[in-house]
Amino acid sequence: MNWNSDQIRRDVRIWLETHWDPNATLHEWRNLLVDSGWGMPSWPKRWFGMDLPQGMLPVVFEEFDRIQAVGVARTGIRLLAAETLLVHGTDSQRERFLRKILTGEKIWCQLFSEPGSGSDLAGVTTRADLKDGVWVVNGQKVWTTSAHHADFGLLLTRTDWDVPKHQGLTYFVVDMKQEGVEVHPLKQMNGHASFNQVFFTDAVIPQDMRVDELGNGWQVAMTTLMHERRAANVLGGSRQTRPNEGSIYLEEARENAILTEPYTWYPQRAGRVDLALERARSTGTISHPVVRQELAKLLMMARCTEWTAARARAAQRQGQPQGPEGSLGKLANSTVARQALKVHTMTSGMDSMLEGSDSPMDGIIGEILLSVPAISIAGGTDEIQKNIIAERVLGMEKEPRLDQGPFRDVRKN
Amino acid sequence: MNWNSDQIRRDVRIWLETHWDPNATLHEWRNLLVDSGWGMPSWPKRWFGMDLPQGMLPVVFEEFDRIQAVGVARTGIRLLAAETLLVHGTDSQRERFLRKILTGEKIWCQLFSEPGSGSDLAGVTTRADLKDGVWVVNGQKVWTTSAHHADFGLLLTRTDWDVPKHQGLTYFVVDMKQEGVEVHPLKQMNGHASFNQVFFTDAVIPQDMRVDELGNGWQVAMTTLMHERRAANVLGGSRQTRPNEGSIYLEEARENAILTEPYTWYPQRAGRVDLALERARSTGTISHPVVRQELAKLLMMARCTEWTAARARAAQRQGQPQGPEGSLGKLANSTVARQALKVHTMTSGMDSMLEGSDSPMDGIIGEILLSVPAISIAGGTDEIQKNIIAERVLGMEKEPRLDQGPFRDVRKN
Amino acid sequence: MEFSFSEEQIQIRETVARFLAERNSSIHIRQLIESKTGYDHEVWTSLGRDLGLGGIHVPTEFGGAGLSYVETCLVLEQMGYALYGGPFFSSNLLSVNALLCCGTTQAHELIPDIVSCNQIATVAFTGKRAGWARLDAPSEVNKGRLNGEKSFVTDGLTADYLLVIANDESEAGRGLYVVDSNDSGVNISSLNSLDFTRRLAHIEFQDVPTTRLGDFNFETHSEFVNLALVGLANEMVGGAQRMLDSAIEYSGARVQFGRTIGSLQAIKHKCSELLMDLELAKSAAYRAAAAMSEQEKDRAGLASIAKAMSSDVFVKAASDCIQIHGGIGFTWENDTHLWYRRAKSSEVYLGDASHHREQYLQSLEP
Amino acid sequence: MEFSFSEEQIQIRETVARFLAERNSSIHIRQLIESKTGYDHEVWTSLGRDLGLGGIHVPTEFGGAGLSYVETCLVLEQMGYALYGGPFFSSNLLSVNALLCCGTTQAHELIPDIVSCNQIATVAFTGKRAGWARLDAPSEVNKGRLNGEKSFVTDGLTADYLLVIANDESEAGRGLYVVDSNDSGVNISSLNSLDFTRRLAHIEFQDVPTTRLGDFNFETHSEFVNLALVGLANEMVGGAQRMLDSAIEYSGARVQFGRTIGSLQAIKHKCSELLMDLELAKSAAYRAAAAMSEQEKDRAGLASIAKAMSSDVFVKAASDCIQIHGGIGFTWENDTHLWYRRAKSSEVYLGDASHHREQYLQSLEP
Repeated sequence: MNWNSDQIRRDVRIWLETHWDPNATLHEWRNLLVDSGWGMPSWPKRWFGMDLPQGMLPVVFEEFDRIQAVGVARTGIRLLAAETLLVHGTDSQRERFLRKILTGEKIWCQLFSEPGSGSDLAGVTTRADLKDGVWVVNGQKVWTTSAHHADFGLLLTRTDWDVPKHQGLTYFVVDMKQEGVEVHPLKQMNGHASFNQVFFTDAVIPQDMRVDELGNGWQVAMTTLMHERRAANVLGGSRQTRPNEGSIYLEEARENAILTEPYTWYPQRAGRVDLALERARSTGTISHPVVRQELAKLLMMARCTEWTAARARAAQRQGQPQGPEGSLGKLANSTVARQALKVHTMTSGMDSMLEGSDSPMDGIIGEILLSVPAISIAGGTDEIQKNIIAERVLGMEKEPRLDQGPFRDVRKN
Repeated sequence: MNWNSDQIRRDVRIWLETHWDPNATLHEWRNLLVDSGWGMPSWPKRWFGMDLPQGMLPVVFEEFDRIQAVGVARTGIRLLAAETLLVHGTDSQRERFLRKILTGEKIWCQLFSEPGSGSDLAGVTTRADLKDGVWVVNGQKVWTTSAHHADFGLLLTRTDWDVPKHQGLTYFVVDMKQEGVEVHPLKQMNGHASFNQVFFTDAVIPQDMRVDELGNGWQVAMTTLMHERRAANVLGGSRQTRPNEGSIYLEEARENAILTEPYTWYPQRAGRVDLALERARSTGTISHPVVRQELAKLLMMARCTEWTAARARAAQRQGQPQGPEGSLGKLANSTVARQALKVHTMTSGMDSMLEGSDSPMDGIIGEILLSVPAISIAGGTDEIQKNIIAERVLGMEKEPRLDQGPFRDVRKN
Repeated sequence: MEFSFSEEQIQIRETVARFLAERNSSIHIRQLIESKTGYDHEVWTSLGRDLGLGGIHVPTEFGGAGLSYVETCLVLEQMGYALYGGPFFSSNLLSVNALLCCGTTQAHELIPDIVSCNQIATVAFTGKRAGWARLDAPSEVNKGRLNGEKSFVTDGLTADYLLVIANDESEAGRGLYVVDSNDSGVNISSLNSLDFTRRLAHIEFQDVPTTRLGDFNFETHSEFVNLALVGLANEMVGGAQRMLDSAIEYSGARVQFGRTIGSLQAIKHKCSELLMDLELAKSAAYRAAAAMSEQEKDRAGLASIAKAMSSDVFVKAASDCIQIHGGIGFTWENDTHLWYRRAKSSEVYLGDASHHREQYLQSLEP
Repeated sequence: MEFSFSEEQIQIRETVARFLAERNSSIHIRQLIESKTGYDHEVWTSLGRDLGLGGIHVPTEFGGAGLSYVETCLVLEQMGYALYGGPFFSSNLLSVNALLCCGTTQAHELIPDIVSCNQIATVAFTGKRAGWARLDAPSEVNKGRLNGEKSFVTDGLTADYLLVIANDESEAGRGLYVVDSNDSGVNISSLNSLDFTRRLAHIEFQDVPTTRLGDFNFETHSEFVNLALVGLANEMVGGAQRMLDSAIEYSGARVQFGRTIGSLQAIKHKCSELLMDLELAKSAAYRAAAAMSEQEKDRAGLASIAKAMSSDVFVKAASDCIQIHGGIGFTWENDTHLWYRRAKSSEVYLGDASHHREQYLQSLEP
């Protein structure tokens, strides 16, 4: 069928004008929204959506922003969970989880990485064994965000050790509020504790919480990660600051605060290019030609990186699928951040011997020095990105694989 | 037995005083020298030597230098040939070749590398087949220095295709002055033609010109290369300029001229660090802080590289064997040369758009720009050096090999 | 601005690419290197006439195609890819830009013959040695007579006439002057250029009769230089792309130790890093092209970004390409050095990366 | 000079290495980080007394071991390797150097107590913020009273007394002054230092009674700074070596995709390049140590080489070590960041690499 954006704009506007109330409770409003289908218009009608094509979403969001209407809950990884269940879940799983994901009543976390399998995600060794009709889980996950808040987790486990590693994995929804699940904070070198380690000791999962077929875990995980990449490229949405008239905004702010707290240092991790020129001016180091060179390199790289991202987005708008080019951007961001680290060190001079309150800009500089090293590791190391670029973008020959055959026999940590 | 350096100094001095004649012909003198054993004192008595330990050689050379006496012929790869034959040759081969190597009457070349086997030397495919009692050679060699002057060549061939690649090689001495051997110059991007391509078409080698056993070619080649590395680290010897009284010096100069000609651009290949500071001064670019930074980086790196080499030599003097550390020095030289290229480009500005007579310093600058790219390739690429350092110095795990099993079945170009 | 090219633009690019692949192969380039003029007149004229590129960004009133500088830069990118060496850069780009910039009344007489490739012009604006940027390149006009010298003049030997930026000692000040190359007072000597495909000349003027075409004040001059920088930058990213393609192709074919060298991480990561640098430089070159055609306020800074990024990436790409080829990459027979020579030459032409990094920072000063 | 160490020197190095491996393990370091003083008094005193390092390069007449600065630097290299954080650097190195440099008549009273680790001294010579090199750090003496401030004073909080480089407004000029840390006019505030193992203080002096120990003119000051730079450089290459060792060890144990990550060229080549940089920096550090002990004419330049090379390599080594460890390398529990903090801090202490590159070039001027 053919979509008419004006029609859609009219419809959503009318609906909002009749229903939006900044003083409703978040719970009331979001349930209303979810039932209306305007919360997730691109989703199927049957599951709180309107079957709208992605291309029409901007129209809807514009209308929401116009009157500052609050949308469905988006923070954390809840939407990755929802999208994954939409593709791979059973109807009863969708019945049970989707609404409360969108209303924000339930918090989710992702349990993929393990101490022993970082770059090599398919090497997970957390095991799930079927005993007396339930799945019993043992093992350890790491780099989990908000696990201590989470009600449910997306869990990747190994259920078969006698097949090649990608084939022996199964994907579950696990109830985080149970005895067998222990959550410990994981502190980083910059002093923040944005992640958790999660220990499973005979944790229990009912059979109907298995997502997709036995041994299909890798495919399901790929769906989750694809949406994660996509989300990383979009962002925005509920980012803009809102006026504070209306109790619902306070509720929403509280909700966001909890789940965005772990990310406060991410801008520092990216090098804070935005501060570089001003720092050079305020420290007077802008008069040093050598500092000027490094600063110019940084600013040029940063602008070129933005333009390159814009080119990629434009290409997608023209219908080209978002492919491994994402790795190029990630690699560029690492390079920019490292150069920013260099420049901030130069402009701060001996002040970069300090951190916390004594460090310039109320500690921001110190936090940059201690956070940038993460950018070339988190979400796939630079080395992994370079492999992806070489093999998938440039089409260079793959490395010989040494991890084939039954997983049981593959060399491990 | 115990050696007395004063005794040796006396002996060689007496012998030189009685025999040295700057107006003898090079041929007369060198034959005298060879018979005396003072030409190659560390060689066995039976083969023109005196069985002196390496440690005593400086004493002898000092005496030669003192009265400016000409030594045995050292240019080119002749001595590698001699050392190889001393270890692996037959007596009749030594009889036939050693003397005329030392007297300089015969010129030698090394025929190892091939278009298809550069880094992977053991992958040579030039074949030698035994037909009617002689070895018939077909194939192509490359990067051969002085092949067009050479009387004989050290030839690495494949004689067995059904064993692993290192085991199917055999080493020969080949007569270069025969029909089946065609020599073409190989021109480099800097305009010089310092090397040759050598084509073998049914070239013939008598059986008694095989060096060491059938299938032992790799070990023999290693001996040659070991001496090549050692020579590269020593050099000097016949390098110093001599006064021109005495006809023998002219003869020697002519001899050297022929074989050192291909190497005139090697200093430019190394980046001519010696010119950098003076160029910055004469062009006035030394007043640019950015040029000063790059220049300082260069000079620092260069000095540190020298000191590091000195540390390695000192370690050897203390009895530690010269090992793969050579690769560190080679890698450092590449880094220095690349930085020198950068600095010379900066200091020359738009003048680096020129070469030949219009290029600064009578073309030296242009030749640097066009020669430096060779330093990270010739004699083993930087990538190969890094592998050697990682695996042999740092003891990191070797890469999985994909070239095992019968050479016939190994993937090739 | 939209960060993508239109159907039409992509078509122009592909037409030029196909044309040059066929008519400017490396075999052909090597023949031209040995030739007297150094370029193929037919190829140039059919680029200019048949493909209609002779005045691609020239207003139709002067016989041009009336397209923007974006299309021009797309064409230059392909010329860089193919290492095209004809007078397009000197005549159809630099000369046209100079004439359009100074807005001479004689545009109608001069531009059409350039557009139609009936005449070759070039601009003599760079002085001797490093200090290229000197506006005071010592060329002075007095009572219609030109004295002085210019250097690094592209195609100076093949041009029918010269457009000289010189200073009139009278209050007229700096202007653009036209000079007949064949005048007895014009002494043109060829320079031994590193880049075989872009010949340079040193030119001395002794009391040469000349006509002033128009003023060429500081603003005009920087606009002219910025156009040149951005054109050059796009040409350079094209050259860098060729080097990357060549490295990938060779590393996929070259087998050592029983595997293609392209399957080794050392080579893979070198190529991945190069692709990243190249994409960044391309973005800068495209962005600057748009800025020039839109006359954006900060175009000078964007031109410097484009030149700095492309200078670094082209040299890196050419050097890496040699390295990845190994020994063969250092030989004369291998084509890589032809691009390496262009890369090293373009790196410093009109200022190297460090110069333009400084320029860029100055452009940010309030 | 001979580019190798004697049996005795190698033995000293190994003794210190063994001692620190045992007494300064990272578990111990982490305990000290939480402690009040930040160092283990026993470890320090037995370094100074039992191992006799308290005055390793101090003339025997002052109770020292009378060895050269080369041995001192070998010790510092091992302290860097082990990330030793006691007062050795401030007291047994900087303070001893300051006292020896200015050749005070009170050397006999002061030095022996430092050598025997009965007293902790430190030198307050750096000013606030970037401009560390300022000889005019604003500390002035007038009629035996000190006013002003110093910053980035190592171990400023634990020192028993301070050696302050200050200027006497009378013609006496710049000199070395001794100040009692406990004087009411001395206001010492702890700085929140990035490097947990080297605590820094900011110190303000208000009308503090002080004694002038001796002159500290330009030559004296640069000799003192050069000694500090060279000591620091040797400490830094030690730290870099530890980072390389740690990276190699981890990459040999860590298995991904069925192979150790150390078998991947990406990791191998990173480590090979690091080893090369490290060997070059070590050569510079050793060479400079010899130059200082031999009072060679160009030692200032050599000190700058040592600091520039070691600054770059230590930061690179620590960063690469984090990268090679992957996610775990960014955690608090992993020890790498302890060295990374030292690396970043030492990188800029007494001038960063670019500063010393400029210094070196100036030292070459005729």
